[in-house]
Amino acid sequence: MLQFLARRLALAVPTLILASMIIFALQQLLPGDTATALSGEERDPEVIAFIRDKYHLDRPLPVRYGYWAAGVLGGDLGESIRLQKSVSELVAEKLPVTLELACLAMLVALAIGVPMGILSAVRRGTWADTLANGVALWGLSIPNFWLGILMILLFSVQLGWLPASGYVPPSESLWENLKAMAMPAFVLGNAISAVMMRHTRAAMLGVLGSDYVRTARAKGVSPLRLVLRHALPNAAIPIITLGALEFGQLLSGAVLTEQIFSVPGFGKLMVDAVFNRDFATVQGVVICTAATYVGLNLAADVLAAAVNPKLRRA
Amino acid sequence: MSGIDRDGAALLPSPTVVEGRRVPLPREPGTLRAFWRRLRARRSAVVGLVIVVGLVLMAVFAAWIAPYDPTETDWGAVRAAPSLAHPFGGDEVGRDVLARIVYGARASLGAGLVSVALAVSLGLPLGLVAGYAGGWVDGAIMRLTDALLAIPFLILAIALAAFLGPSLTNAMVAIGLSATSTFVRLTRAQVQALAAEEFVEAARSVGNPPWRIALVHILPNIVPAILVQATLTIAAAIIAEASLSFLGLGQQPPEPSWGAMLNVAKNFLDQAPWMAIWPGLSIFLAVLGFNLFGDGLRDALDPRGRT
Amino acid sequence: MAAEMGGAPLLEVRDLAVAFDTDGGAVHAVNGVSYALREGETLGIVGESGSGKSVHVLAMLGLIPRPPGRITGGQVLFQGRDLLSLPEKALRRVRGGEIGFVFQDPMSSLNPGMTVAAQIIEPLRIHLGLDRRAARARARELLDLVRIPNAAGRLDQYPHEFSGGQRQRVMIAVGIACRPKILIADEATTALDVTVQAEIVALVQDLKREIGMAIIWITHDLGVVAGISDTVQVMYAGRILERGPVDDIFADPRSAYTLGLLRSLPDLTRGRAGRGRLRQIEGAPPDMRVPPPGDPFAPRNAYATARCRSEMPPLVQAKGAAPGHLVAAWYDLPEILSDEAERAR
Amino acid sequence: MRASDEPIISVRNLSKHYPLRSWWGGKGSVFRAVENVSFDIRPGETLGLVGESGSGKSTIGRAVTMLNPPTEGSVAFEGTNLSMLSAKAMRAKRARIQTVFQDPYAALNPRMSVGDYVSEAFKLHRPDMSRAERREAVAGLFERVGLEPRFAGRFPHQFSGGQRQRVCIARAIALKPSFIVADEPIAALDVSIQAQVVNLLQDLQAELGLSYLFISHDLRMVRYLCHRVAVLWRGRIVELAESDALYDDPRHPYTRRLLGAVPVPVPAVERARLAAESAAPASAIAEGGDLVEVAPGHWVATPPEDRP
Repeated sequence: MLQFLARRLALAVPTLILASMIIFALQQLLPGDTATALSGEERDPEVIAFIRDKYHLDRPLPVRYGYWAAGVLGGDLGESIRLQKSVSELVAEKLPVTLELACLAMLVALAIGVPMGILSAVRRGTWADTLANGVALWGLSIPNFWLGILMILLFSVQLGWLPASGYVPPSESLWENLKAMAMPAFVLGNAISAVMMRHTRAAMLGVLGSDYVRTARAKGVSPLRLVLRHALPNAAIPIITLGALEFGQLLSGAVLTEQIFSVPGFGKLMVDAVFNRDFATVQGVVICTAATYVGLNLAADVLAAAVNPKLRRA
Repeated sequence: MSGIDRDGAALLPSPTVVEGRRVPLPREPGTLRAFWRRLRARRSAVVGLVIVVGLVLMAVFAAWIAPYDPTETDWGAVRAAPSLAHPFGGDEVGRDVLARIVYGARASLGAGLVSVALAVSLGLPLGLVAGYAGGWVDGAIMRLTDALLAIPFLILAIALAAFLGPSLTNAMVAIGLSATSTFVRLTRAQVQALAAEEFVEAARSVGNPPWRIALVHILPNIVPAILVQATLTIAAAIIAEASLSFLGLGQQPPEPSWGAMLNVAKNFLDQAPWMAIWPGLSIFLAVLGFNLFGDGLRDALDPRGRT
Repeated sequence: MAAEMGGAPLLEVRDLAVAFDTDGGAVHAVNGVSYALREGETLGIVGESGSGKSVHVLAMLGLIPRPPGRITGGQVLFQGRDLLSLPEKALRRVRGGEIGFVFQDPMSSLNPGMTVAAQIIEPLRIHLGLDRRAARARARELLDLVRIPNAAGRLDQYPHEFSGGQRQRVMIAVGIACRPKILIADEATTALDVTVQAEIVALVQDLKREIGMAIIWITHDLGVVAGISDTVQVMYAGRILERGPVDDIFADPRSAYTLGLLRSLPDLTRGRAGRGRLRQIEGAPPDMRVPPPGDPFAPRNAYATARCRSEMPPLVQAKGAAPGHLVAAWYDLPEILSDEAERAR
Repeated sequence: MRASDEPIISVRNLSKHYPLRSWWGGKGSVFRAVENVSFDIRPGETLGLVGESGSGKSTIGRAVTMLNPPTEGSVAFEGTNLSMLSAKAMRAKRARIQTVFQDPYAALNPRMSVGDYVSEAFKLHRPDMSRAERREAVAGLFERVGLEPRFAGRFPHQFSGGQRQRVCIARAIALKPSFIVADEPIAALDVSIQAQVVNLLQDLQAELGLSYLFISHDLRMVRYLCHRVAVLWRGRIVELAESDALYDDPRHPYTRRLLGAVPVPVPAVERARLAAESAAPASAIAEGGDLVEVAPGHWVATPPEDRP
């Protein structure tokens, strides 16, 4: 188990380093003089000089990356010229909001996707299976920003039950917070739930068709116990590892969802930064997203290892 | 693997088995006609194919189908409700929504096809090399795709669009690059699975050089999986293009794009909801079509897969 | 079919038929199989893949996936009750309680996520209603019984910590946990090495003596069947072609298929000098989507008559053979063979 | 020594080790799949290689043909040391050394017609042949292995297991090789088909003067088919002899146990054999020891202290 985790960790480090290189290299895509481009709307020569100095633009690329990476490791993600704030501060401010949204959405996805997947696998070929597959197809095909708009149309404009936008920190009022997060979390969780349903269904079908499930049936095990005790724990491993890959989808989707519902999170920060040509912030957000994604995947690996007796004992 | 009788093993344990080894089944990978028959037998796949073909025709013949020029403004039709003259209504500056939907298909399908073509043409060779060569080449390619995968799809696309500047072309490039790692990984996994198969070893045993094994023995066997993944990725790419356009990072006004139409529409939800309904429905249909077709394709190409 | 050799049969299969629906049409895996099993009898069922030997026993206990599997006819009477019309709940009480199973592949037949103890305890709690403690104690005894050294220390281990042969011993412990009336061993030694196979077969023989259960031993290996069976039944293409007391089947086979199988086996004790070609059976087993109209073996049978190709012969007492030696053949094999011998002379 | 006694293939001190990865992915200890194996095969001879799963018998087959080259040791084929050949020269050599694999379901490319599959051998090694010549040659080969030539355009899934193995054999003999490794060629086949394939292999040997390395766990078939037999146990040869000598007078305890475990299809004999068999796991056999010639041509692994 420890060995397994050590190996996973050893793989995560070069991944993050390479990802940071890619993100850093994005700067090179900017047309014209990098410092001028980085300054965004500002044309103040002083600012441009500051940027040139800050990013060591007079030095060769690998050296620049070195300075930048050292800064990132020390928690310095650069300065938002536009907002006159350090990017780390901005991220620290917005990250919790996005994480809350992502966690709630994942809960929604699990709560819908996993039971539906189990049901459709156990009742394969019946109307329940057809229905679950239909729901999953709908979830996969509906763009979540459109779903968000439709929900606002229904629940805010028509019915007036839920706020169309805004965010209330849970410290202020947990109830208002949840009310504000309900629609975004559902919209975001909807697409993931479809994927979770498909993964669950496939994993369960695989396990239900296995020899050891046949052995259990030959022992006279009841259908409920068969599913809960024999099939699900073994299906859990692929569900967890494949589900973890959906964190990326979750973080991608958060950008859109936050935009629609004006949730002041990571995604909103990034999109605003893009329009303000606030490139340091864009880079900072992307690298934090990558780190979050890798971290979440690592956590899922731990969970999967804990479920797997072959690894638990090793 | 000692003389295992396949009776029990083949007929029983899972749905896959019935197609298993012993019972001769019409798995005819060699004949297109058989594939077409299996595809047609799946109603949802046919529905998907009809939607896809319909949309492609609409995009190609947009000029003949659209009742108006998609960028022509008409002050009398500003946020006009659907009527005979404007069946889908008018938008915020009085352009015909139907015309924009018809022309918008070009941006959506174009982005879907071009970005996936880019992703496949980059990912397939890289995956083949990684899977077949192994060693440090494989390691390097895999770490690179890991790194790309660590940056979520849309986030990477947004970042690329930000640094490249917003345009439909850049959005396509961004989506294509973000989708590349999927194809590298899929190809590599398929190649590795096949390389362990006895027929690849048999190919070596008769004296096939490596390039011939990769191209003649492995490639044709992974084409189906790539095709299926490509179809499903087109669906995802259409959503991605719409997302970027929705955020203002894709197709630039006044050129029509479904995502951009939704972006504007969300400001007029209470006054002109139809502005939001039609483009959203179009995206939904296009994505649904490719998803249905892709699922059907998978089932028809590999009967051992899902039912 | 009437019970053979006196005594009410423990299990009676009547005209069982099973089909699988596939894209290419229905595969008729079992086509009217009838036989009886006495208490304490060991029945060896021999056949190759597609013969229906495994499918039919799985089908009678509701263990084939449905769909695509389908029981298309017949009855299976176990102690007077028809298993095929029993509600699922009642059938569950039979499975693992009164009828135990051992499957082919010990690598995949045990749940990788449960300890060995948990898997042995399960049938004890379900069928015998033992409490956790008693069940655990019994599980330990069972591991001893199947000769796993240091049983107490291995109870809480997972299957991947056991070797293939040991796993099959665990499977057997599960199969006999509730002292079943019948133990069905479905290719139980096929995946094992020959030396391990010998141990497992000997173990089952010992357990049979101890528990007194009937055994249905399904295999493609005529050698294994020769040693452990009281009765041998040869299946082909979903039908029984021949059935009878073990010594009689081997000494006086009446089906051309049985004869062909026996003849095609080289002799382990015979030297290489003067050996000719192996006497092979020509052709290949039929496509079960379109089984041949008559005797399914007829297309491969040099002795087949026109009637064999058009009409399935019934399974009846073979002329001049031991009582209970049944064969499904329109031709008379001893007569053909003696003619052959005459001509050769 | 007569020319025909010159071995066609000569394997010396062949070992195959696999590195076991330690937890951080670096090199750790090695798994010794095959250790110090030597044998010769003469022209027209069949050497049987028997052993249980994990004994390393398939590893040897793949090492001898350089499909998975040995870690140590040499393989001399028709006087050439194969381990010294370049990849290109080895590919050319493959015209002379062929393999028939275990699973005819997996050994055929599912998307290549069986005719193309067989004809590939000519494409690779006989660039001088025209398409028509190749087609004709394939038809001849099909006929030779008992398949109808008109089946050449069909795909593997349209054939039964036995027919597929015939296709594999047709390809193996296409280039008139002198040596064929048959790696469990009948293990995946139905009982009623096995004899067909063994007979075919035997006919081809007589006709083409082939040498075989016949890898199998079917001890009955090995005695029937093989001139000499090597018994493999835990990666080493423990006994090697003329097949009659080995079966009638096995010397190594493992060989005895192996032969004693084979069920006999004669009820009275088999019952007696079973009665003597113990249900408990068998006791350990001492490992190691070099091969010692205990009778002419009969080699047995003997630990130094047991040697006479």
